[in-house]
Formats: sequence, structure tokens, C-alpha cells
Amino acid sequence: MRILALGVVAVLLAGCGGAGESGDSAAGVRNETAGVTDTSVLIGTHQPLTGPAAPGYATISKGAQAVYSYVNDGGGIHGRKIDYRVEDDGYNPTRTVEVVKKLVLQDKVFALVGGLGTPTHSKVVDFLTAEGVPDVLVSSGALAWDDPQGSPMTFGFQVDYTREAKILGTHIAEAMPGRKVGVLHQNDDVGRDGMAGLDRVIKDAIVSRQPYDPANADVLPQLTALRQSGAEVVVCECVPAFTALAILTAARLGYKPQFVVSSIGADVTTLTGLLADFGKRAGAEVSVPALLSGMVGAGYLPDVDSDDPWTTLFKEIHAKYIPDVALTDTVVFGMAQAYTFAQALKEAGRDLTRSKLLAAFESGKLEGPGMTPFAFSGESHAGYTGAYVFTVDSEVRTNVVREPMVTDRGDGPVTPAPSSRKTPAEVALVG
Amino acid sequence: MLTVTGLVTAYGPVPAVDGVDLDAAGGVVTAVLGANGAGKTTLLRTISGLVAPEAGRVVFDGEDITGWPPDRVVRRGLAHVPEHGGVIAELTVAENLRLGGLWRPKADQRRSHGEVLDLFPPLAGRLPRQASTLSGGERQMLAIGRALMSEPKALALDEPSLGLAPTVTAAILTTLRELRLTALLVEQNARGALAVAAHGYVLAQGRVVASADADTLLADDQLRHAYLGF
Amino acid sequence: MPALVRHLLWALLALVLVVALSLVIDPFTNVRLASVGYYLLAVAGLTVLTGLTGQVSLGHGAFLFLGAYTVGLLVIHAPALPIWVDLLAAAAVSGIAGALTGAAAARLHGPYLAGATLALAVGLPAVTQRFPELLGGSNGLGFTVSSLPPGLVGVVPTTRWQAWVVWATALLALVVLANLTTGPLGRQMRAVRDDEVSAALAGVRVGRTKVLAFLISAVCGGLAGGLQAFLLGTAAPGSFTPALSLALLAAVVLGGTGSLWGALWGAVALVYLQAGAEEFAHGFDLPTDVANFLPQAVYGVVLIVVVLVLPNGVHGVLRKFSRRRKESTV
Amino acid sequence: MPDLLTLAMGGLTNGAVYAALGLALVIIFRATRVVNFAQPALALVCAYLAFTVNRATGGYWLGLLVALVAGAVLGALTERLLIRPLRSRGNELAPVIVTLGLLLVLQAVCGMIWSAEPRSFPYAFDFRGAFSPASVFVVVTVVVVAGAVLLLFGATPLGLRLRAAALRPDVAGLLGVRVGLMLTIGWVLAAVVGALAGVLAAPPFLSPTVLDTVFVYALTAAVIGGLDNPVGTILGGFVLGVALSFVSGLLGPELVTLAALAVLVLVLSLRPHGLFGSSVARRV
Repeated sequence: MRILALGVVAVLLAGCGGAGESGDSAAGVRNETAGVTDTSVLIGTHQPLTGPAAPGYATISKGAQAVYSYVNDGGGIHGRKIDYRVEDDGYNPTRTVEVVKKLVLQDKVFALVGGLGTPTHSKVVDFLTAEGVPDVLVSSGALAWDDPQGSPMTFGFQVDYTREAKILGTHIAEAMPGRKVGVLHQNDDVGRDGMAGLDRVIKDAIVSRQPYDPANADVLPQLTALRQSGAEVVVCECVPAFTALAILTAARLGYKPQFVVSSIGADVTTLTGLLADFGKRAGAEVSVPALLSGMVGAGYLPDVDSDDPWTTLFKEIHAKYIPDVALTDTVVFGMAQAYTFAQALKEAGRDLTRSKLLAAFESGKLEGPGMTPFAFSGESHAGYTGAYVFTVDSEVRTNVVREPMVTDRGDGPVTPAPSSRKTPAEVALVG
Repeated sequence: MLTVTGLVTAYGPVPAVDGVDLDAAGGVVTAVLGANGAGKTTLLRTISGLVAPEAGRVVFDGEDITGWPPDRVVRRGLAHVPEHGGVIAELTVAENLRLGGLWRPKADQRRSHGEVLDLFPPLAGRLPRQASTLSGGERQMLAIGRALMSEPKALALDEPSLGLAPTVTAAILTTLRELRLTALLVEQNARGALAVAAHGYVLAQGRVVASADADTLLADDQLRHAYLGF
Repeated sequence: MPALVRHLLWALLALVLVVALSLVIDPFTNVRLASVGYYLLAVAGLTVLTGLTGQVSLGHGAFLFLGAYTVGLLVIHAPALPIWVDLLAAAAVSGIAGALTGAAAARLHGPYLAGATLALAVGLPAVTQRFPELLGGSNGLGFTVSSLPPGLVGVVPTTRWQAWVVWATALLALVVLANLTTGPLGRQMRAVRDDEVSAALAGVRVGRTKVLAFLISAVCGGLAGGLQAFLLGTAAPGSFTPALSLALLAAVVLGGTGSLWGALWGAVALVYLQAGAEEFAHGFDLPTDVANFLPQAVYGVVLIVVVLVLPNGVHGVLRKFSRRRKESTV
Repeated sequence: MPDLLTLAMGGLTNGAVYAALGLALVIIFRATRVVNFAQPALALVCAYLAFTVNRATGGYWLGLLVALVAGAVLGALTERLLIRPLRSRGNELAPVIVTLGLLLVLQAVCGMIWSAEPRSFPYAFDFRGAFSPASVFVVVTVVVVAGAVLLLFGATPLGLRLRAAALRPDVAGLLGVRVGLMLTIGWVLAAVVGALAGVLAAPPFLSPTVLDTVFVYALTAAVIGGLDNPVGTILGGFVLGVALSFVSGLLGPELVTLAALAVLVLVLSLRPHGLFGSSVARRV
């Protein structure tokens, strides 16, 4: 009863200190073994399974689940099965906070893995830091995840938009010198960070910058402006649906620029699927090869078309666990992410704790499916450090034109990535 | 022609029509009289199917039409001109008229159309105008004319004299008698109604309190004072 | 007993119940408890507008948007202000917006008002795109509100404290709301709803009453948005979609239009229907697409069934039930 | 100088779709005084059915036909099962909530069957060029259909019955009009027009939320034009389409929704019943 009275009084006298002044709470890992038993480890994620971002991204967790099932069927990691809990946040930040609080406070997950989206995930980083929950392999190329001092629990995954744009810019400068460049970019950090990277390399060549709003599928005005600016090269900092819309709209205008697409929007399998019907139907002789051939794109994960050993493994897992889902780059993204996490679990050792998981990430020993190394160390929590550049040929196959390159997010040079990387056999995750 | 037996209609717990028996003979006007709230309008609305009765029967032209929907009742030959006429103000005069007999064969419609315009000449000049522009008397003519478009066997009229000048009322009621139609005429204006009716019923609180020849009713001072207020 | 005292006593009792409840439930359920609190306030405000005055608003999320951003901006740019000042500011900002909306909407009827308010819910969050430096663009604002009095640090878990603050604020606002709506203003509102012309003939200033209703409900919405920001530390355009506005309106009807008790049931439904349906979907081995969309389908079906079967909402059923019990005991 | 002609042509094509969906709203509003919030979802189901038929047959026209038939069936079912029970309720809010509920259910069902992934949906004709055959088809179809609907309402016995049943259901019944049937026909007609709008709006990509913004602009167009005025609504749709295309091209795409709000506020503050709406307040 006393605490009750105390509570009522405290509420009525609410607040003496400022709402924004946060006391310096010592951030650090708490509840070391939450979610861990001898035979299982519970992890969680927030994904847009419904709502505006569901198209394109709802299949990531399917790929991830397939890998976890594969791992579990192989006996798990150190005898622990991975229990993967996917919460739908509908790409709504409010719901992201709610479902992440549920995962942490109620389900007591060991770690949050691959939470998707900048507007969404940025709202839970402070909470996860305060609760001491590892927050690894965030599914977004924003720069914010790489902040070891402020957000020691958080680690990135995909190459950030700036690094990647620097590499694409370098390719444009070298392969298409003197050409006028236009940019079509999503009006958020995808576009802003990407343009920052382009500006580091080819600022003077850019003649037009057109934002698009993901809620507005009509990009005709933007493509019209790009055409009028005389841009011969159009860099697309877009999600796949808008890459496809841009390509179709350009075709509608009879505008034929060289498209250069950042990795998030350059999923050739998805693009082919989206554009396939315009070849076959109703008099419009616009075949997929006609629309896509010549497109330049960036990637950092092994290509679905390649005979990379990782691709072979992913194809096996795909065929066994999720044959109904088309094997797109998006699915591969989820698979690579899950594989990387499983690898970190293995690296963390048999006596699993949150601190050991973080140490495993910072050890720099994770070498994964990606074509470039992770930046992970005590000083950096950035994910993949670079990308390769490919073109699409007239049979809609991808050909690497620039081997994997790495760079930093500042003014550092773009250099070739180390050529060695582990194969699945060398990682020997299970069995 | 139209026989009502034991009709009970209620809105909520209080019956508005409470066990009415009524008989309207063919070819003449039968008047239903009574003060405001006596149940006259509810009686008509029940007969024409706008409200469902709790009990009782309505037999029209040898057929039990109790509980029929209004559109079926009018197609059977009993047309109802509601209170204030029910002219649809947003439609033109011509459209209002046409509505009255849309289901009938084209030729019949055309014939009735001519007859109605002959009967109510003022309407003829106003066909393309919006019905909202008509005067009160013209609206009542339109309403009755529209009902006649269905070439009904019987006509049920709810207070055709409401709000009209006495001369207009007289003209309309006279027309009604000249038509030699079976008509059930609900009126507060008892003197005018009885002048054209053959038979009259007096309603009070949902019940029939008197039924007699029109002349008898007109002559019965006591009844007039008690229920009809003149 | 005067209405004010009675309402205050009820609120105090409710607060004691909430505090007691918060002590026995786990931290996350405390978050849910707090969510019910701010939704309750939002739905209560809307039920005054829609239920009492008869103005159907499909854009109430816009006021939550304003409240949340006000609190977010103040927490970030004026960190020294205590949270209750931030909340008052949120109420004031959306109150002003509500008065403006009300003034513009006073002449609108039915579907015209609905269309205009829907456009408000769609259009207003786009402001964040125009001022990305200040409002964070589509990422919105992220912040942490620290309001726990120094003496309670380590004694009371944060989520429990948050639930207390949310409910204390919401209940205080509800007392004001209850007082206003049971008094002369409430009678004027009902008169306007039932027949504007007769209300005007009876001396009710129709326009003023309608604007006032908008103002009151906007203040509630703004406070609710502010409390949401306080609780979740986020203000982003993606949270204030038309879907939120429509969900609030649905909650009004689910609970029982025009009743503050109904607002409570509506708020509970908002929080727990979604959560329950998700648990349900997780519990079965359904195909992914079916499981993903099941909560939405369930919510839709519940709405339809409630309107068709329970015209007076949950509160209507409860009232009927309690009346029947009273009758049977007499 | 921006390419105003291209912007205008693009806007006209978008506007045609707003006009068509707006027309569907107006037909139902006139018939039953209900704003049908389920309209985009009804159209969505039809568009997905057209998509499935297209995939199976490799053609366009059979899919369109199936969509229109499906629209008719869905419209009739909605009116009979969900709207009719509310008719006697006299509550403005009940149909709003029921149609919202239906919107949620149908969108969810589409997501369950066809998933949230965008599906490519073909144009009827070649879509390339400023005046592409596909755009011309959309604009001409909408204009022709709108004209046909106006003709139906204004110059046929069925149209007269529909109007009478909508304006004065009690009186219409007394005149031999089968009011219930007319209301159903109104919903059927509207849902068919809505299905057409859905199929026209779907290209290039179909996903469960693709018609949401179209619906918002369609409602905006209807409100601007006057909810009980089909001509005003169709004009409103075209004008809004062009205006928003200009806003997107000249000022920036993030301002499009704000611009729609601004237009709406401007119009309604001058004319509370839309530009061409009748101000006769009718209490139902």
C-alpha cells in the first residue's frame, strides 16, 4: 500500500527534471543469458510484413527462416536450435517500438537480428542500448548504425548507401567520362546518403536531382525533368518497385538514359518479374531484355545467377525449405543475414552470453556470404564495406564489370577488395 | 372493392391503428375523417404497404394484399397519393408524371399521359420545369395525375386539401368525384370530403367511432362537434 | 455531490486501480496498459466530436501527429522543460489546429466533412518532407523522454512510471471532458447533432458549439499524441497514416458512440485486437501470406459484425446487461 | 522550362482514373447516401481477378470482362448483405464503419491470396509516347463510360427509377418502383465502374495498397465536384489529376498530398457542397 500511495503522489507531482535531459546511464550489456537455454536461443526481428514496405521486403524473413531451419535440422549451433520470432511492424515506427518492446520485455529475446528500415529501426536503437540487448545486422544502409560509442549494441549489415554510391560514382567517372548525370532518389536517407556518396566523386557531372515519394507511384514528372535536364546517365537510389517504375516511365517517354542502380533497387530477378508482363501483352513490344539490358547495378552479395559456392548452398536451402518463394536477391539477403548471425553464434562459443556475441562481432572473424569484408571491429560497427558493379546483358544475365571494391564513408579512396573469402565449407557452420 | 378487417398497426408499444374495419365500395369516394393523430395516415400507409400491420387483413379487388410491398400494391391497381403529394422536387414535372406508370406498356403510358394533361391543363405547360417550381395546387394536381398514370382501380388520397386555398381544394375534390374512381379519401377537412364522398368513417385514437352515409354524418351534429370540430 | 467532485473521485479510483494493476503486471504489459491510456484519450476526444456533435472526422490522426511532433521537438530542442510543459504545449498546438479545422469545417456536412478531414490526415504528415532538417523527413524524430523523478530511479521501473504518467494525464483530461459533456455544453452539442435548425431556434450558437467540439477533441488528440511520443520516443509520419485515423473512428463505434465508457472499450480493442489476432496467427501453422494478413482481416470482420449486431457498441451491450440485472434484482 | 505538355498528359491519365473511381462513389452516394469506403478494395479484388485471368490466358480483354462481372457480383452482395440491414438505422456512422471494415477484410484477403509483392499488370495498349495508345484508351474509356452513365441516369426509364428511389425511396415505392432492387442496381453499377477504374489504375504494378491513394484523390475529386453531381466529379477528377501532376513536376512530389488538401480546403470554404453540388440539405 505504501508503494501505491508513493506512486500516486509521485504521479501527481510529476516531473521535476527536464524531459530531454537524460541522466548518464552506464550503457552496457544486461541480462547476459536472456533467451538462451541449453537447447535453444530465442532471437527476434521487426519486419514490414504488411503495409507500404511489405512489397519487396516481406520475403526477407522467409529467407532467414529457411537458413535457421537448415541450421536447426543440422543440430543447431553448439546444440542450440535458433528460435526466430518475426514481428510485423507494418513499417510504422510506433508499432516498431511496440513490437520491439514486446520482444525484449515480454519474450525476452537474446538479440534483435536484422530489424528492417531506417525510420523504424532508428526509434529502437536507444531502447536496445539502454536494455543492453544486442542489435545486430540491421537491414538498412543508413549510416547511423555505425556508432560504437553511442550505440554499442548496434551493428550494421548491408553496405551503407554512401560507400556504395562512391563506388558507383567511381564507375561512372571511369566508364562514362564526361556524361551528364541525373539522380532519381527516394526522399529519405536512402537518397540523401546516396547523393552524399555521389557528390564525393562526381559532383560536377550531376545536372539534375529528382526526389520521389514512396507513397506516390507516379514518377512521370520526375523522369520528364531528368530528360529535360539532358541527363545521359540516371542514377537510381531507389527500391526495386521504383527502379522498375523509372525504367517503364522512361520507356513511356521515349527517354533512353543509361540507368545506374544502387544495390537495394538492382535486384535483377525482382525487376525481371515486375517487368516480364510488358513484353508479352497487348501490342506493347517491350521485352524485358529491351528494358533491362545495359542497366548498371551494384551488389555486395553473391549473384543469384553465379556459380559462387554460397549461391549453390543458398539454392539448396531454398529448394528444400521455401521452394514456393521466388529466389530473389531479397531472399538471398535474408539468407546471408541469417547465415552471418549463425556464424557469430558459433564464434561466440558454447557458453553463450550477450557479451560474447558482441565480442564475436567485434572480433573481425566473420567472413560471410558477402563479396566484401565487414568493417566490424572495436572501432567500427559498419557492415559490408563495399560492392561490385555489374551490367545486365541482352539475355538479362548479370556480368560483373568491376570486381568488388571497398571504401569508407568519408573521402577515402575506392580500392579493390581482398580477393580471398571463406567458402561455406570453410565456415563449416553445421555438421 | 377494398375491405379492411381488424387492422392493427403500431409504432412501438402504442398502436396507431387499433382494430379498424372498413369497406370502400367501388366507383365512389369513401371518406376517412378524424382529428390530428387519429390514425388516418397510418391506416393508409398500412393499406398501401408502407408499414406492416401487427394484425388484420387488407383485401383489395378480391385478393389479400396484406403485407405486400408498396410497389406490388400499386401494380395491383391501388395507387396512394401521400400527404403533401410526395412530388419529387428535384425531378421535372414530366419525369414525375412518367414515374407514375413506368412499368406499363408504352402505349398505355402515352394514353394515360394525354388523359392526365386533359384533366389538369395547368400541368401541360410546365412539363419541362422542375417540380420544385410548382405552386401548392399544381403540386397536388401533379401528385394525383401521377397516381392516375398507373390507371388505378382505386385511389388512396392522404389530405389532398392540406395547405391549399379553399377554391383549389374544391376544384380538386370535384375532379375526384367526376373521375368516378374508387377512392379512399383521408381528410381533416370533413365538410369538403363529405361533400364528395358517398360514405364516411370517423376515426379517433386508432378506432372507428362512426360509420355512415356521408349525408347522415353531415347531419349528425353531435358527432360533428365531438370528433370533427365543425 | 457536484459532478466535478464525482468525476474526480472516479478518476482517482481509476488511477489507484491502474497503479495497482501496474504493480502486478510485467514491464511489457505496462507498455500496453499505457497504450490503452493514450488511445483512450484520443478515442474519448473523437467520441465527443463524432458521437455528441455528429461531426464525422476521418482525420483525427492529424491531431495526434501534431501532439507527438510538439513533444518530440521540445524534448530535442528544449530539453530543460519538464514533460508536463511539453504535454501542455502539445495540447495547445493541436487545440489551435483543432479550432482552425473546426472553423473551416463548421459549414461542412456529412461526407464533405469526412472527405476534408481524410485529406487532412493524408496531407498534413507530408509537411515533414518539406522540412526534413527540422522534422526529420520520412524518418521522423527519435528521442528518449526521461521523466522519472530522481528519487524513484531504481525504485520504479521505467515502463511502470510511464504507465502512471500516461494514465494520470489521460484521466485528468477525461475529468474535464466528462464535466464539459454532462453540463450545458454537452446538451448544446447533442442539440446540434439532432437538429441544427431547431438548436439554433432554441438559442444554441451552432457554429460556436461545433468549433468548440473540434477544439476539445483536438486537445485530447494532441495530448494523446504527446503521450504516445512520451511513451514510445518516436514521432514519424509513418505512424500517422489515414489508417490510424480510421482505426480511431472504428474504436469509437466499437466501444459505443458518444460514451466515454465506450471510449475505454474502444481503446482496449485498438490495443488488444491487433495483438490478439497476431498471437492467434502465430499460434497456427498458416501459410505466411495468410498469417501476415490475418490480423487485418480479423479487425475488419469485428468491425462489420459489431456494427451489424451491436448497434450501440460494447458499451451498449454492457449497459443493457447491467440494466437487466438491476431489473431482475428489484 | 518544364515540359508542361507531358505533365498535363500524364496528369490527364491519372485524372481519368480518379474520375472513374469518383464516379463510382457518386453513384452509390446518390443511391444510398453512403460514401463507400470499401470502393478501392472492391476494385482491388476485381483488378486481381483480371490479373489472374490475364496470367492464365495471356490476353487483356477477358480479364477486364471478368473484373467487370466480379464487380457487379461484389456490388450486389455488399448492398444486400451489409448495407441493406443498416438502411433503417438512420445512423450516418454505421455504413462508414461497415464499409471500412469491408475495406480491411478485402485488402487482407487480396494479400492472403496474391501476397504483398507487387505483380506486374499490363497496359491495354502500347504505353510508349506522350500520347500513348494506352493513355488515350484510359481517357477515352472513362469519358465514354461517364457519358453512358449520365445518359442512363438522365434519359432512360431505369435511370428515372434509380433517381426516384435515391431521392424519395418512400414515394418511389408508392409509384411502383422496386426501391430495394434499384438500390442494389445502383451498387452494382457503381461497383462495375469501380472495377473498371481498378483495372485502369492497376498498371504497371498491382499490390494490395495500390488503390489507396487513388481512392483518396477520387474522394477529393468527388468532394470538390459535389458528391451528388457526376459531371462535377468527373471534371474534378481530371482537373485534380492535371493539377497534382504539375505540383509534382514543378514543386516536388512530396507536396502532392498537401496540394490536394489545399485545393479541398479552398473549394469547400467557398462552397461547402463542392463546386457543382446541390446545397439542398436533405435529411435522411
